Amino acid sequence: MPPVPSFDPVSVRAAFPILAAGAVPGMNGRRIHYLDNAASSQTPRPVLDALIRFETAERANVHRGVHRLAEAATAAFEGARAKVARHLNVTEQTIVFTSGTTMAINVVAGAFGDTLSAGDEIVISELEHHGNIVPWHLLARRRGVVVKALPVTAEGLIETAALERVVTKRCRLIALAHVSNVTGAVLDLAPVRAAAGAVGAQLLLDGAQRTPHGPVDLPALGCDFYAFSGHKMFAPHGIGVLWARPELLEAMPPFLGGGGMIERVTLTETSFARPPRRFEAGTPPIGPAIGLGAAVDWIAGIDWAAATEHEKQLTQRMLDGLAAIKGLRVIGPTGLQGRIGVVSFVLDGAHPHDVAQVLDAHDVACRGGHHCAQPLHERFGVNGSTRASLAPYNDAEDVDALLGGIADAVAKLA
Amino acid sequence: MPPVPSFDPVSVRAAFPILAAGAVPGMNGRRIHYLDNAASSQTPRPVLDALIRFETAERANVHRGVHRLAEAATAAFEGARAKVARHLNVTEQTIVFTSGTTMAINVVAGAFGDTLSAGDEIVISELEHHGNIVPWHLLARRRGVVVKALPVTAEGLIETAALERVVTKRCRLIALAHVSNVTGAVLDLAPVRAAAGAVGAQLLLDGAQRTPHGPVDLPALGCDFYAFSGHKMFAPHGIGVLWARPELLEAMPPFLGGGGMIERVTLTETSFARPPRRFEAGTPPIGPAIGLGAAVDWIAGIDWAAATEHEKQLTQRMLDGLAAIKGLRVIGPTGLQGRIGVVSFVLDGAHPHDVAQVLDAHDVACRGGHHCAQPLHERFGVNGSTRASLAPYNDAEDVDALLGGIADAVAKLA
Amino acid sequence: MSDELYQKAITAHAKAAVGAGRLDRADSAATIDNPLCGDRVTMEVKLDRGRIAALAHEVRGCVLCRAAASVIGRHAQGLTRAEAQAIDTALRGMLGGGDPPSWPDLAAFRPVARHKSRHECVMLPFDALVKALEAAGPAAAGAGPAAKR
Amino acid sequence: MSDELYQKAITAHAKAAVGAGRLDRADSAATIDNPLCGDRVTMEVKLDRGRIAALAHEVRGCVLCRAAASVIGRHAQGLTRAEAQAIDTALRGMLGGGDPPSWPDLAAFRPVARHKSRHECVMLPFDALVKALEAAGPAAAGAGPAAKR
Ligand SMILES: Cc1ncc(COP(=O)(O)O)c(C=O)c1O
Ligand SMILES: Cc1ncc(COP(=O)(O)O)c(C=O)c1O
Repeated sequence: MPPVPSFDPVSVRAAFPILAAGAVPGMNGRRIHYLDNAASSQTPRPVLDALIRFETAERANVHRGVHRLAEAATAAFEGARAKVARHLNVTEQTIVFTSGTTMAINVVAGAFGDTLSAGDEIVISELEHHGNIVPWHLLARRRGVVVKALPVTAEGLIETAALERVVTKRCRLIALAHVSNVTGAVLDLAPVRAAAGAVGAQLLLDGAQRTPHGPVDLPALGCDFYAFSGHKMFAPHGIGVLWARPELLEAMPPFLGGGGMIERVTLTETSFARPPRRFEAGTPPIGPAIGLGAAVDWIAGIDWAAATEHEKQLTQRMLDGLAAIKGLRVIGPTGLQGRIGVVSFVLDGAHPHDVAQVLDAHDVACRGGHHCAQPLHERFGVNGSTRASLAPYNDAEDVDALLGGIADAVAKLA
Repeated sequence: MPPVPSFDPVSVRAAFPILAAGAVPGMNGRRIHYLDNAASSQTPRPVLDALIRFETAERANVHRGVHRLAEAATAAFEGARAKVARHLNVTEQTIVFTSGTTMAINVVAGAFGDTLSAGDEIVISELEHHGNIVPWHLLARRRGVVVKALPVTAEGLIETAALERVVTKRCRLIALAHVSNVTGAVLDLAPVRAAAGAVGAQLLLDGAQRTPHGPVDLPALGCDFYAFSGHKMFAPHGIGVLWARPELLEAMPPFLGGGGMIERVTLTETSFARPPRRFEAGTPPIGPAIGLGAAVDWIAGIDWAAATEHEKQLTQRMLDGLAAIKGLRVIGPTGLQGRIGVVSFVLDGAHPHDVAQVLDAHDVACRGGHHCAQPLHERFGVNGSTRASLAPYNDAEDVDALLGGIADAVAKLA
Repeated sequence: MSDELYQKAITAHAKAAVGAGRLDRADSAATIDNPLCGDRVTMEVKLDRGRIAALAHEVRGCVLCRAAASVIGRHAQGLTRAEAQAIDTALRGMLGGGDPPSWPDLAAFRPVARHKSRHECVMLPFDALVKALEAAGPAAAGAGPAAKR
Repeated sequence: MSDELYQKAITAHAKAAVGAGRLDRADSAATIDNPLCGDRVTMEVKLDRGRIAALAHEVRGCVLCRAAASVIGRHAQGLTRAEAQAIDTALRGMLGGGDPPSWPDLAAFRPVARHKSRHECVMLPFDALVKALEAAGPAAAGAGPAAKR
């Protein structure tokens, strides 16, 4: 049972071994200012403990085994599925474990995509992560479906006014980021849902950047598919989730083949298990899944009203500080409205990698580059940006270290 | 650097926390006799240490990041690739990290399969794991290729005499288990290689059951694709490897799309990175890969001549004990010739799950069922079998506990 | 430990195999597979005004599964669909840690509760029975008005 | 720590941008992308009997990349393909922990060795130069017999 929700950034940070002073080698006892959370978050002790417990007291392959370790491993693995389901307010049978967001979207492109015909349309947007672009390009090659993109406004928001024009009767799927990994902008869902409903298209949300910021009530979102990764939400790498409406899961053919997803195999044909198994071929990432279960428990133990307020304050501090720097431009929303604590910026005359490198010298971990969103950067006429992204363990010191580092970068580079 | 190879079963076992007396809850201080290694092996401390080090001192997403944690994570992740490459005597560029054997074979079915035409033939065998059957069935549905199977002899060996008949000019790929996960039989490679060579077919070996038993010299095998899983070779779950000849990797289109595998993405098209990246879409299973790197280091520290001799002695002890039990039949080779320490058997009138359950009461972990090899069990006219499989940490006590447990199962069930 | 699973009561039920075989002319039948282990149970029933008049089963399965089928063979006579469903639900409840159902023979399966991987072995025959009765349609819905629909 | 990366010498090279621009009529050219960061370098060369007579580069990249290109602009005059290849190899060696190549200006890049993710930033212009010289074919292979082939 998760504890009663509470929030205290200091004790939250204390749960993360890597954030302690001296944890990172070569830092001479200083602590790291980790602001690369949108790439991968850090991992709290309860997640590590669950991993270690699995490896040292419960380890076995899951399913089909009756000995005590197989029982324990299966209980822990299926228990993790149950935790994730509860966290999203859905049933266990609709939780498909994958290796990450990218794989989850590839499964949709392969399985749901298998039901599409040449000329059917898929609508994405200009701000998508490559993980929600390339699978559709590959599907377009394979099946002749057409991929269309919603434009992005100067403020970095998906131009929902364009929905009417872009979403036609041939549209079978709208696939959009719930939250942008570059701008932190949260999707304005209502018009998208309406547009999908109007033409009977399914709606896929890429939740990779949303799930690290608190529980998600999937039924309330009203989407058809939801994809996310464990490693961005305090869990190990190598685990992710595809959720889909039960009717869709039941109707879809499998994408990957192997053990565990079958009903019966002969030399000439295979019949398939029911969901979620049908979409989980081979031995699953058992330890990482158990880690994800522990991570959602940890998330459920946070008071997200307070954590969100904390994040907003830090975001404001960051935006204020950035606005004061000459030659710096924030990509995307510059206010607190409709965004989370992911902020990307470009600095006149300074390359994002150089900026990130100077920040590193200030013990600040930020990411510079295209963040797997080349079309969005092209939209803004830049090759890349520097991104700072927040998690509940960040504090004002982290933000101030960032701002101090940028001032130094301006002095050195611009 | 791995230490000088040595082998002492007692100190080997001491490296595995879960095998210590009292490690498994509810066992009142007794140790487990773990003989389910063919499903998943156990994990030694150096692998756990590498995992924990990553999570607590190096954790970040890999590639594209310049801050110190991204540098450390990338060095550890790419270092793991280098270790695996060295372990297999191949170059780093030919090591594709996947989530496991099943995914590795699905990647071949998707990528190499994309280059096949209707009527092209793929040859498997009757003893394959579902992970090397179902991907080909799915490919057959998608592209109209024909899947043919080599029969299995009464001794559980692939009938290489049938190669000439089954492998025709239309054959593009022969995909076989290097070692059977049911019988422990090692593939007789020479005639298979000759048959593939004669018609210009590629040769894929499913090495899932081979790699836990010592380093593999891939160039010496003379195959074109090789697939295996970390979790069966002392590494975490969620990581596996596809190796392929460089020319094949260069020629194949990608199977999965996402970040990391691209060269350039626009809204309308994607160009792809060179191998191995082209086949690694999205954030990879970083921690599990680092664990695999530590596992191959651990394996390299074992004196495999001695370990293999040890395994042979235990296998002989097991086979002798089983031969003495009335109504018990071993599936597959009953001698030491051309096999590893994986032994499956059926007990007249006793269901494999009941046998495994009684064994569990003797602290022996064995697997009962079809072991994801339904066609092979059908071949032998049974629904399932009970399987005992050895690792270097097993000893005579484990084997004797197994034999004692089987005697009890006979008394109770048969 | 799990030795108790194979206490005399259970193995005796499995050996007894009450009801094993096939019916000459069944009113309804159902087959259920357990895809995890390949086990399979077929249940056939003959009905008389919504109640089981005769029953036979074919089981390819473990001791637990065969014992459960035998218990059904012993007690199913006269059962309605609703009663069969109630037993099925109660048995699943017992495996989840609850009280045993009304048939005393089923208490022998209580130790299975601790072995989650074996729950389905016990449930398979019961689920097949319920499915067979459901497949019978209105004829099995009870002696009352439903039979007249 | 990595502050040393942006010591005066490096930023001065980047600002100097010796050789930045395009040639009127190049004998050979090559463009290399770093797919990881999207950076791109184009190198153009004019050759005279197998030696670089003129050179220009266009760089879309970071300070390290621009500084490296500028160092090339400063020293490449008269270089043969073999010499360019030797410098490229020696520079890669220095980043791997070895000694600096013969051009003293390149010692300023030594601190990059500790930052593996930045090695390609420095190498990109050198690799582009080698590629441009290779693309020139026999004309760039040296002043000797190769030029007559
Ligand atoms: C021979 C063989 N092939 C393939 C597999 C599939 O491996 P995984 O489930 O790790 O993908 C296994 C083990 O499960 C196996 O033993
Ligand atoms: C919005 C978004 N979508 C998809 C992905 C891909 O996730 P992964 O790399 O974990 O598969 C990411 C992160 O990398 C992301 O931020």
